[in-house]
Amino acid sequence: MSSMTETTSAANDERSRKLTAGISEGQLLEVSMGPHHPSTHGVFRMDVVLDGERVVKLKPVVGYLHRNHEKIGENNSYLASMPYTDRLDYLCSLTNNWAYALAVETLAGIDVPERAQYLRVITAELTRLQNHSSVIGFLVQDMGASGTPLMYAFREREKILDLFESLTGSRMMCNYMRFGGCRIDLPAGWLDRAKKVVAGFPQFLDEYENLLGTNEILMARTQGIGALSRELAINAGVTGPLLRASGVNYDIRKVDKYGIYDRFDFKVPLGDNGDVYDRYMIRILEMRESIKILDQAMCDIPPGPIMDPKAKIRGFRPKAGEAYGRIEAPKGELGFYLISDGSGNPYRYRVRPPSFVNLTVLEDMCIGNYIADTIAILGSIDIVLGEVDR
Amino acid sequence: MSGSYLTILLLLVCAVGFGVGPLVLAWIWAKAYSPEKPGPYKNATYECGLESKGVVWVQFKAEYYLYGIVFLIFDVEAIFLLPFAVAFTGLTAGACVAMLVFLFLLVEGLVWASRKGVLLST
Amino acid sequence: MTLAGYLIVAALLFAVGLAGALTRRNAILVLIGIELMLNAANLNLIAFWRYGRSPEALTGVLFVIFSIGVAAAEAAVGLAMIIAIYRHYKTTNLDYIDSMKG
Amino acid sequence: MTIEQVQSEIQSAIPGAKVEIILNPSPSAQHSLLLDHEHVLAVATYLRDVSELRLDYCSNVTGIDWLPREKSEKVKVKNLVEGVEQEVEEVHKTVVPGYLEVVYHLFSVEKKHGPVILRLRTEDRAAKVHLPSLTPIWRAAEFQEREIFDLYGVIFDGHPDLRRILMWEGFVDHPMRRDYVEPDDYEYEPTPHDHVLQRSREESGRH
Amino acid sequence: MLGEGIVRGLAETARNFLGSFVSKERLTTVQFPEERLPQAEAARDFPFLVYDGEDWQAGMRCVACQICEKECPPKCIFIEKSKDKKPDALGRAQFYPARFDIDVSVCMSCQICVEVCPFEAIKMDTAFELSTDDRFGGLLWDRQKLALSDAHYHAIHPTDAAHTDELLAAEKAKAEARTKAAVAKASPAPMPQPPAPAAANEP
Amino acid sequence: MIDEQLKIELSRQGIFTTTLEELYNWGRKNSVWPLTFGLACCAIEMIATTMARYDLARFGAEVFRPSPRQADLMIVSGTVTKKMAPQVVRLYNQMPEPKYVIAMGACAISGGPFKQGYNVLKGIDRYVPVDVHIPGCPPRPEALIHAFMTLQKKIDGQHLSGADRPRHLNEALPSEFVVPEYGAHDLEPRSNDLVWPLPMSKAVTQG
Amino acid sequence: MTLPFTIIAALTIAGAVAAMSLRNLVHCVLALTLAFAGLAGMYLLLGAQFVGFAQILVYIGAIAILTVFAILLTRGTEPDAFLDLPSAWVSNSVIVAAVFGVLVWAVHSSPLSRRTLPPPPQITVRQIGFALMDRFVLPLEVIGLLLTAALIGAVILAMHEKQAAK
Amino acid sequence: MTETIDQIFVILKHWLVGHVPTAVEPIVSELLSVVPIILLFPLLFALITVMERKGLGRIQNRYGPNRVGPCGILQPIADGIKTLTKENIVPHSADKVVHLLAPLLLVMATFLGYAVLPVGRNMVAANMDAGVLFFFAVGSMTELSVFMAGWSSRNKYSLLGAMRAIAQMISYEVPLILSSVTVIMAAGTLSTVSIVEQQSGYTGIFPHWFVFTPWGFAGFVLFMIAATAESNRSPFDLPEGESELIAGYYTEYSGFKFALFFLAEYLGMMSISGMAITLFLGGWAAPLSFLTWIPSYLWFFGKLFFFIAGFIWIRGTLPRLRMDQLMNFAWKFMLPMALINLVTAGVWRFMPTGILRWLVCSAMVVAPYVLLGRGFMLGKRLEKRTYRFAD
Ligand code: SF4
Ligand code: SF4
Ligand code: SF4
Repeated sequence: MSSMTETTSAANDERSRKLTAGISEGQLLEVSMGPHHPSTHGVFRMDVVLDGERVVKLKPVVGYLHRNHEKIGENNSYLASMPYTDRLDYLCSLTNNWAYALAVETLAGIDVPERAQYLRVITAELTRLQNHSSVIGFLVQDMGASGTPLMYAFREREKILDLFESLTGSRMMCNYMRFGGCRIDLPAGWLDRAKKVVAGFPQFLDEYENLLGTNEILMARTQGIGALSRELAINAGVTGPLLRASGVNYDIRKVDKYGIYDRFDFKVPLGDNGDVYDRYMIRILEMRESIKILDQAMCDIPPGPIMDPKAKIRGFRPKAGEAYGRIEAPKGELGFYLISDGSGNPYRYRVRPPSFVNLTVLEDMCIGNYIADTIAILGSIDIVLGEVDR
Repeated sequence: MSGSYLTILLLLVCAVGFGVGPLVLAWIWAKAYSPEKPGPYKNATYECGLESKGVVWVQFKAEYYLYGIVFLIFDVEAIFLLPFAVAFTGLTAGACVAMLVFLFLLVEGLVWASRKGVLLST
Repeated sequence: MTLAGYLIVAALLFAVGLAGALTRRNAILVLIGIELMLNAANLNLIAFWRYGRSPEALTGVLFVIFSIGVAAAEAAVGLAMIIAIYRHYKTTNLDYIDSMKG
Repeated sequence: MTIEQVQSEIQSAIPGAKVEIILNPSPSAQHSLLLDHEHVLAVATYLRDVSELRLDYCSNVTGIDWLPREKSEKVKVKNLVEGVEQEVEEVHKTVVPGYLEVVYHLFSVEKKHGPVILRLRTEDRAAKVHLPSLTPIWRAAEFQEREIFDLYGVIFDGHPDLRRILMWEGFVDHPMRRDYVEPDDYEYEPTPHDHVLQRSREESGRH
Repeated sequence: MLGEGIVRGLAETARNFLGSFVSKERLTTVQFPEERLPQAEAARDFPFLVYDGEDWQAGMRCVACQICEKECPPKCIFIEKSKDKKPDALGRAQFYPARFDIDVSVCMSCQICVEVCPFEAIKMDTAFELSTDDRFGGLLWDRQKLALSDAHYHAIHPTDAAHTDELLAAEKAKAEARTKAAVAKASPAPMPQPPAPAAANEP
Repeated sequence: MIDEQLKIELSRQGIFTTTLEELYNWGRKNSVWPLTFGLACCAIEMIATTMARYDLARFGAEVFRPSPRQADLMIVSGTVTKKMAPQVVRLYNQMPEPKYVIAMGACAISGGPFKQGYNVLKGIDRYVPVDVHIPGCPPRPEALIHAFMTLQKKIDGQHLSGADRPRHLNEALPSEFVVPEYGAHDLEPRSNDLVWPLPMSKAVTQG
Repeated sequence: MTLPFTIIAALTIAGAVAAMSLRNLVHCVLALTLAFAGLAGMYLLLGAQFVGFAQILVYIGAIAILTVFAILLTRGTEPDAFLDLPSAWVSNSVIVAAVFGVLVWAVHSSPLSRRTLPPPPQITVRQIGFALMDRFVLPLEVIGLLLTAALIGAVILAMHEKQAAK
Repeated sequence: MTETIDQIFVILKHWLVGHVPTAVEPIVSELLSVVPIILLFPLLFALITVMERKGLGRIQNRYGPNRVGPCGILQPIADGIKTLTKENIVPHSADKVVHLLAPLLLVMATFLGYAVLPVGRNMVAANMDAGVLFFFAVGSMTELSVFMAGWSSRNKYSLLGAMRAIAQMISYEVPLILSSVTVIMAAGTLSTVSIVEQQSGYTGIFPHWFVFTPWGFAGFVLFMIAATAESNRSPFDLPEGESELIAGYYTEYSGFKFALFFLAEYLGMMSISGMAITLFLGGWAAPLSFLTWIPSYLWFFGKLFFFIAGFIWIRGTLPRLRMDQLMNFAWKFMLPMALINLVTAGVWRFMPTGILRWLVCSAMVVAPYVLLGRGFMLGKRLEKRTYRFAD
């Protein structure tokens, strides 16, 4: 069928061939961008073939941060993997925690108390805020702004990290959730501080939109660049803001209604063009929606226990079986697939990383564009190598 | 008039001196204290931490060359334009029209090139 | 300094340019040689203007300005031609081009 | 749609396709379908485009290494009857050789449901590790199948670009296999673990 | 109109530039070595061993049960159980770690050791100025370096410490009650059982 | 030899050398330009260190240079995998002397939490000399600043001449190290003996 | 006036010779710019300031750059062989020597060449401008036409076939 | 008195020259006008780097360097010492001679431009009849040195960077020259000194700066945009765009050679700002007639300071353009605007003074701007978008 050929990577090779047709070998410049490159977000590498400034071929090379997360997970107990999940997508440790906890809870049939659910929502949405703000900061940084947007983004991020630290003890590696709840309850005054931070966030978003939203350079650099079609996006398993920027209404918070997301009133922003600008704007709009969720969650949070009394910390041995649990992480669908053989360690511990799968379409989006666009496109995919390579 | 050439000459010498001086100083420092230690890894070409592969001497994209041509033509145009501009205050309207025609000719060439789509990709 | 000095320099330049244009086989270098010869002519023009009867007439200067213009046009077209030829024959060596043609 | 319905639907749509239900005894109750190699492409295309399910989105692709074992875990893959683990163990399934398994988690973006889980198995763990690639059906599998090839050594026929992805070219092992022994080097770290310390003492005695 | 967005951006940066001279909001730098932010109470960096009283050896709460060693995800704790026993805070004779090392160059500050320790013996410290040029001497902490007083614990995590004290007091009360009961039963007082760790389900 | 003479001359003028040394060290320590080089989670904290809240720029160190040719300091911030190690070493080699290395975070020092992984290098100091280690996972931005000041102190204590002069002033000591190559199972060589003598004896005697 | 002249003349000739004899084409162009700069210096010595600067602007700023582009475009950086036929060498040398001889002879025999420097004329750019827009208007337009033609011609020539097809 | 202060350096120079033997008098005299340039502007460069780092810091809500010396003022000295003592690495495969010559040529070319900048009344190193042309001629030499740097390094990024740099510089050189032609048309001279003098008069208290005419203002804006591109400053810093090309054409430069590139970039920025001041902002002339008592050189440097601050401000705000956009902008926007502006300047001269002239000329500048700008945005379909929301 026609859509099939269109979406395989063989089609990319075909496109490359077309672009290079009639160009002698010597005219093409092979450059490898990365693994040490200022804007590949870590140790990512793109083997690029250039015709002048235009990319005619691009092969992503990953694995420079392959830290054997899954192997370690299979050698460790269920609990011991929790802190490792922090280090998957190291910008969003709390959503990683949640996804893992969700998978284990599905596997073992553990319930989560009400208050813990709220805590999870609050921390996860804060994580989303902090991730999206830094991502758009990085994106604009990659497009050559000398740090200012990133600095503003990190200024806000620090405020959220402060909240994380006073709740979980660590700025980045929160290790907060447990099977059946959360590790600790909110410290005194935390909610008020969080409310203040969240209340101040729209102001930052406005500032950001003033700074860049209508900036002609930014628009010229992003609009119409790296457009991803709806069909390809779905077929390639793209998830998260990337998918929604291509106009697909698929948000796992809405689809699976995991946790207590069905209680909140929020909307899913959708783009029509699927280009870098849409991804940028979708993230900003998602932050605004997250703020709505946070406002509701922080008002409604009930008192109560934060751990399921049945849940065990030590010596946790779920029944044999398997489970796939997934959540809408800031970068897309983050899933954990666990197989238990009844022992204390999972038999198979698998992470379904959103940024890894989202990378599949990098080549499709980049071929034929300029080298500078690849940087913007890569930035707009929002990859974190800890998750890509695991 | 030759005075200003002397200045320029002196400036040239000083400027070169300004560049060379520190380099010599750095060289002396390296000799005296901090020996240069070249090596096969260190002096290899940098390429994102990988070994550089493929040819560097690629034949370059013709696009830039086209810009080069247009630039050359307009540079020459500037050479004609400048005397005109200097004399402008004393010129008649006819001379100005002549210059306009001259400009128009060139602009037409440019417009043609850009129409052709070779010069400016959109 | 007499006019002869300038003229001899110009003659030398011309000779060097000619020698280059004749001996080098790379089309670009041949073009450079021609460019040098043109410049030698320019130098002559300026020198004659300066040592001439009526420098105020500016004829020499204007001639040189025009000559620069012409040289620019020549360079642009010449180099473009070389590139076009290169595209076709994958070389800029005139010998090869010669032999290929005929 | 229950898993049985999916099974029967596939079987009626694609004659000859062998679809086996693998039950999942855990509370998650995510059961899966084991497919045969010949018909898997047809089944996958059917699931994606034709069936009621419209499973247009392949989320997760992963490999599993099942060592040749005689332990009771076999139950959920071998036994079709729930909750009779003990009996199986008694049957002494030692003859069952190990195999590599690839699992696909499918969802539908259009209909917003899922997961439907497909499984494919290789014949053994050494030579016959070929499986048909589903990348032509779901592009999402491209990198994940490469990863499985890299880490487990499953060879996907029909994959457009089957190279190692995480480890370097020239690496020969498949480190996620359960019998992989990694090069012994962190042992010499100055971490004070007992056996490490023992090794260290020996080492330093020698030096 | 072309340039509008650029001008708006420029205005925004100008606002921040000028604001940095008047408002703390727009000059968020904390000049670290001199100024410090107050550390969050929950902050954690590396574990330490709590001891009661003055003498770190005598007051060490750890009984070398080695649960933390086993649960530590990156396996960076190393414990050698003592051959003999010493009385703990409750006066019961307990083993103690003859050797308790943490390789902080491996520790991932995950706090799992703290969570699993049934004896409230290991807690998280907040010190972070630990950079050193000594790889082996500086980053392999032995029990002496790890031992910090209960007072220190109270100083850095007051709420937590109070909570811990409550737990310990309850424990102690229970133990005393048990002893009393034992005395009341007038049976020959055996060695008091160590309190059953919370993780009784541990294999 | 000109430099020999020069050195004798200089040693005669002791004061001159001292001031020169002070000036040299002062200049070096206040202008440490790091290489734009992030590996993993720690890199985020490194970035945070340069951001408004912590502002590494106060020390004149915000000039992150993307090219190793212009950098003085390599902050190894994150997990060095075996796949990445050759690149790291190559980058280090390509930096001009004097160059410094800060191993930021558990991973860079020893492999940290991922030390059990088959693809994780157990500490970058196996291949390149490290000046300052910061434990932590990740170390707080303040800790990085502290490490930075530790490095400054270290620079301040270095002497221009004499036997204890630092490596980059000593002709006999190398300034580039072997770049490991990808082997079939592991990197080859597994460590660089020039900077990584077996540390066992030390660890053992310590206990 | 003699010393600067000698130096500049030497530089110019050296640059020209280097430009014609170096193997690496890029080096040739760099040497050529030296020759151009020397020529500009001579124009200045001769009091033609405007021409001198125009020489720099056009020759060094544009023509040299264009040549370099052309070299990179044609991968001409590989060392270039001289003509290898000895007979051609001989004939070429004879031609060059003859031309040079004739020129020098002409210079020597002409009484003009012994003329010494007249007092410097006070020419300004303004005068050039007036002259240009007055007596030389027609050549100006012709040059304009020529340049336009060159622009179009060069663009057509340098255009890639693929681009042309567009 | 004010006259004396204004001319203090000139007097000082004459006084000094009077004390040397007549034989060397011209040399010394010229030296005295050259050496200050060589010393002063590098010093300014040092100051500007601190200013830039601190200014950027403030824009970004932080302090910037403030520990080395009082308020971090000694930071550039430390950097200087560091770069001076840093090892010099030349890649094996590099063309060593050209590699060395490139930064030297670059620094030389940027310094030469200062010869014609009048930094104060009677304070110009060389007053030449073709001063402006000289400035552009030397400016065009930088392209060659950039090429030399990129080509000789044998590094892909360097070569790409150099290509970009040259393409960018040649593209913007045309509007740069064309936009200054308007001033030359009005002033009727190429001599920088005369251009400034023409602007030093006042109507009432307002100065006769060319920027205060429609064509002058447009020319000024165009000139500054082109100047930003010529000096490779953000948002036109593609040649060294570190997010794409590492460090562009100087990727392979280390030690002081690298510092020379840095120096040249800032020197270029200052000299081209100085030219903008000279052409459009009345050079050393005071902005209001009653401020003439302040020495002229202070005015010049004051204006220079504002230009530099502007550069920093822009750098702190804008992302970078893409190569093709940059070229398109130069040829499709800048060049037409500059040409139209040229015509406007002509019309200005041939129209009688009065409000009508103002209106017509303003319209002649603004209308094309709006049209071209709109065409630009529409052609690329750039717009602020609205988004759908799903429940
Ligand atoms: S904090 Fe975590 S890593 Fe560190 S010692 Fe405790 S359990 Fe181990
Ligand atoms: S768990 Fe607690 S008591 Fe047991 S060894 Fe660890 S620190 Fe000591
Ligand atoms: S030390 Fe911790 S935070 Fe740093 S890279 Fe390693 S795992 Fe990530």
